[in-house]
Amino acid sequence: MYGLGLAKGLTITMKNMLMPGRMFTLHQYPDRKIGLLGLAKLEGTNPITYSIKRPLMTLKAMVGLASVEDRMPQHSRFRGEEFSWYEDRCTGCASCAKYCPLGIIRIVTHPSEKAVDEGDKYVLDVFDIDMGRCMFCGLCVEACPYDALHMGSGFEEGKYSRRDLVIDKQRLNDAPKRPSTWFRPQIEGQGFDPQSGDEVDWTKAGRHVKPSREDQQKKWAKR
Amino acid sequence: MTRALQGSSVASRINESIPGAATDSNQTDVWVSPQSILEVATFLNGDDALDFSFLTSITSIDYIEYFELVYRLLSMRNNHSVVIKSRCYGREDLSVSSVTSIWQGADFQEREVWDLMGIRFDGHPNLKRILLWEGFPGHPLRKDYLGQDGEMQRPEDLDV
Amino acid sequence: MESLQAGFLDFHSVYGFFDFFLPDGMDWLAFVLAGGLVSFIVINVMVMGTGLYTWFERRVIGRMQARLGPNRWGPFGLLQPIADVLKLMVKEDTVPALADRLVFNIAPVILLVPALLVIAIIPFGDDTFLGRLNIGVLFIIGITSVNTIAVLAGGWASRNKYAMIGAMRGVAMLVSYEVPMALSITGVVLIANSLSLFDVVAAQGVPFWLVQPLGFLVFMAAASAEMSRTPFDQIEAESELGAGYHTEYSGMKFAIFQLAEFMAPLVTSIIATVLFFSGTRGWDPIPGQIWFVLKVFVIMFALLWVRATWPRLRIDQIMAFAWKGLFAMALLNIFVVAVEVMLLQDPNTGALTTSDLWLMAAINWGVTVVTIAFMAKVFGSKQWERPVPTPSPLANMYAEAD
Amino acid sequence: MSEMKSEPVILNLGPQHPSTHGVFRLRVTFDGETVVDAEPVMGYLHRGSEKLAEGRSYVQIVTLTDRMDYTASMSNNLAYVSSVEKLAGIDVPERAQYIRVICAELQRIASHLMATGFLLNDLGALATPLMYCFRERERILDMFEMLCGARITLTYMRPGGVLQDAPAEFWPALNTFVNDFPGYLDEIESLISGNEIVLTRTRDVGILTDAQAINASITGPMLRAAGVQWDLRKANPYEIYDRLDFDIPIGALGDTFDRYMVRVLEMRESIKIVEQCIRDIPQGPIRTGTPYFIRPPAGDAYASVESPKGELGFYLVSDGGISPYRCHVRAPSFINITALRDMLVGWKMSDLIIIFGSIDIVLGEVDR
Repeated sequence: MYGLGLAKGLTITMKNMLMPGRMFTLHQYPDRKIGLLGLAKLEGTNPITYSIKRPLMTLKAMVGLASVEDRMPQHSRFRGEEFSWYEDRCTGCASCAKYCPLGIIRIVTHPSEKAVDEGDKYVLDVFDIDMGRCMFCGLCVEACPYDALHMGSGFEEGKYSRRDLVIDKQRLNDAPKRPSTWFRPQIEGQGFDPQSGDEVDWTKAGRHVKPSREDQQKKWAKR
Repeated sequence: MTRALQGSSVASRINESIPGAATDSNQTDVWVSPQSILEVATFLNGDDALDFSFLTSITSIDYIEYFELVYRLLSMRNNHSVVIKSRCYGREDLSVSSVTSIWQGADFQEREVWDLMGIRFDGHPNLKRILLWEGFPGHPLRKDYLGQDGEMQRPEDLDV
Repeated sequence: MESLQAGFLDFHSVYGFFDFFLPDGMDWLAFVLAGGLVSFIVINVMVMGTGLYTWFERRVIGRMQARLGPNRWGPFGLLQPIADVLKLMVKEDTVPALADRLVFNIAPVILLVPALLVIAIIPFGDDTFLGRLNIGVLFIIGITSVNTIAVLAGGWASRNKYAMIGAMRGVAMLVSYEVPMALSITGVVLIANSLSLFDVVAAQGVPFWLVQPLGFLVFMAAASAEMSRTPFDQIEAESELGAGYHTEYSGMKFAIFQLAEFMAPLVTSIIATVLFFSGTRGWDPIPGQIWFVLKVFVIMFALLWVRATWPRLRIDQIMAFAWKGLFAMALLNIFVVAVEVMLLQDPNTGALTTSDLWLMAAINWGVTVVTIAFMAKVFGSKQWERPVPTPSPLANMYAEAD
Repeated sequence: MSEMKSEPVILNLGPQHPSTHGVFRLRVTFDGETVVDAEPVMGYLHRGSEKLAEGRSYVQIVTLTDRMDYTASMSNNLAYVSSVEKLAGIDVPERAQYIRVICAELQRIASHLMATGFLLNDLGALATPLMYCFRERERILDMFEMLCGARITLTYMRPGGVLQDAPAEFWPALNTFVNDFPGYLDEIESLISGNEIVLTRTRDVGILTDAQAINASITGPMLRAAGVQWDLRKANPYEIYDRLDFDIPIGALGDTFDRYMVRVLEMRESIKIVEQCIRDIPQGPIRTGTPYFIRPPAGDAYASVESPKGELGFYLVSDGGISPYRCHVRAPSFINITALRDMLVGWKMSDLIIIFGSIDIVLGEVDR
């Protein structure tokens, strides 16, 4: 019957208006407006108990002004900004720079004079990553043979100047060490969540076990 | 499974109809002379057994001493395919005949080849640059094309 | 003062109030003051109402689209319209270099004024803002046609092809839909036996949408075309023309266009309430104004529900629908109603009793169903069944090597 | 009214226009509302991907393919890596093939959802169907995020397999999606498919016949809507498609409604494919050990897949080095607009928008 399709469409939109809890397309960020029911649920009580306990918050929730902080839900493999880089583990091999499709990683090293036998063959002078042109493909992380470089998990690193987007060695060192578990199954295996977990120490973040002095001597010194 | 026809058998079929058109062949590809492309295309499209009614793609490769045009043809009715290649020697004023009159699908692809590789197609109804603008210097996909001189600017050099 | 107690503030009582304080011979001043105050109230009420309506529409459509809608400013995002207006006010007001400046500047005003003027004569209570106008229906039909000029002026003055196309579509469409709209209102006038909106409300012992459903449907279709909302929003057609006739407008002038555009559903709902939903009539003890607002609300909701759901028709289909569909239906409605009124009305007073109206309602519902079924048959004559897809003989993807 | 003489108007639709799906320009000559002539102008998003590929290693090019058809990165990755595998003779483990097929089919659903939503937006439906489509697409993107940490530009596949195995939480999410999605699709369809306004607008509009479609090298849902049953997944099966059971839906008339309907039906078939893959997927490695810098032997290889837009093929020529000597992309969006002018002439302006929308092009792929 002509016109039935139109009516059917109207019922669909009405259904979505009346039962909106299914799934919203959008996520409120950085804070989420919340009603009384949601607040009570968050506290783990029923709304009545909650309203007796916290009348002011209840009032705010009733007029639609209450909000709670909320993060974008993201998977631990999320490839984000602020690389997690462990200087202790980096040998300055520049694999990352070589593998980067855009060539935005710049590494300058000089041979180390001391402690060659401990593995400190090269000292990093410069380690710049130009985040302004980075496309987060993660090939540098994939290339790193010593698991020194990890993708980060941040996503709100806006800057006012393009120059500020060039991350140097100091900033890489200071950045929070919350590595994404992308291409790092050993971190993923620990059940680490970059969003809520603690910072990961370099000793905890690697498959590469640092060889002992004896091992190294066995391997290299007698050659 | 799409069957890639034997290059040699297709070449002999072509040569039966248009003597001397197919110059060379291997397992999958047939080389034809650039002058005879339109005739070969007409034959391949019209032949009942071959029935190459579908032109998958046209592209070209710059081998420095010659350009190679690659026509990838498909018969949807018989589900077989063949690759026709053609070598154009020289670097300036290259031109081959357009196959737009046989396959409409060649229209944009020939324009793309002209735009990026600089091979003219005679008889094309609207041979203009397609991806770049009119007046763009050179044809970028050629191996001797040098882009804008100078290195890419790094942000620290920029005066932001 | 009495009329204020009776329900509403109208021009005469305001005038009386000023006249009481001013000395004799200053009538003109009282007149000016009263006029100024009444228009001030009307404009502000309507602008605030429109602001709230935009919030409501965006929230509801957001819900329907599994979005949230505006929710940041103020409780439940109620201050969002104010934020929007502030943003538009501080935007640069640009005029295209080749534009006809006078026409360009005046077009938004021409669009806004009719909507406000209509409000002046709507019976919100026992009286209107402007007093009892005995040709209210005629006034409405006349004044709402003015927006055609505004659309053409805005589109033509912009010197923009998109705006021009939008304006041309707009003129063709608005002029066409005036006809079924006026014809559908004629049915109301026939039953009410008066052009006064008060008499129309008073005559609605049974709401007229029940008495003449065909006329009501035609009116709603024509009205949604008049205010260019889906499925008839060819004037703007944002996926085709960008913004249609107001493509080149920015800043406050754009805001006025938007205001007029969003005021249109409000005004239409109010007119529909008066003409078809028995205005302020309702059941005691709830006052009439509340009933009025409720009815307006329901019609508004229906309009935006449709807007959220249906796509748009093509311009030639819209024109065909107006002239082949709505025009015929409106004429049929007038014919049926006229015959019924002639047979049923009291020959002396011309009044119809409630039982007469119920009888008419029964007949007209039958007529409506039959007509719509017939129309569907005619318009849906291209049967919706499609041929069964058969694979083309030109391809055989299962072909194997021979 | 043929007696009426009116002056034709030339209108530039685009490059900035709400319905050109990117930066595409159509120089249209209108006679009143009727299209007299139309000339597509493109290249606003030309980044020279083919030239860039000549200076990059085979793995690095994967990041370039992401950015061609950015609504269907997985399919692009798949097409490219199959081409490299053919060129270098790399085998792919079975589990990787299954994961690839799952990804490609999910991507097909996502891309078709987007095409459907935007087509309805072009019809003027105030974003409601678009929002419903995006709601479902979000879930697919969430699953991609689980797989590889990105949502649009995925860089997930590598020559010789996929980068990483799916995490444990991927499979329940995929199961839920596969179970729920047909219901959601029903909902979207009951909003759109039976709607008389949609039918009036799209039926018999912009007809492309089968012979013309084949002659103009058109592939994908457009070709199938014209009634030509041709799908590379059946005609020239790659990966594990020959083991799977699915149908190739076709249209009857080749009009705009058929192009919409074919996409909807294809989404249902994709769900069937994903279900079979979940059932059959074996354990095992997901990537053969390929060096980072692959050096294929000199020669050429062409591999194509059925991407959501049509036949997406990569033609690679190797000279034995670490980067291809020539990399040509047979971009379906680019070739599918060949017949655009023939489809548009004679229709009204509103039809122009929906015919163009129903072709479903992505400018990243048209301009490369």
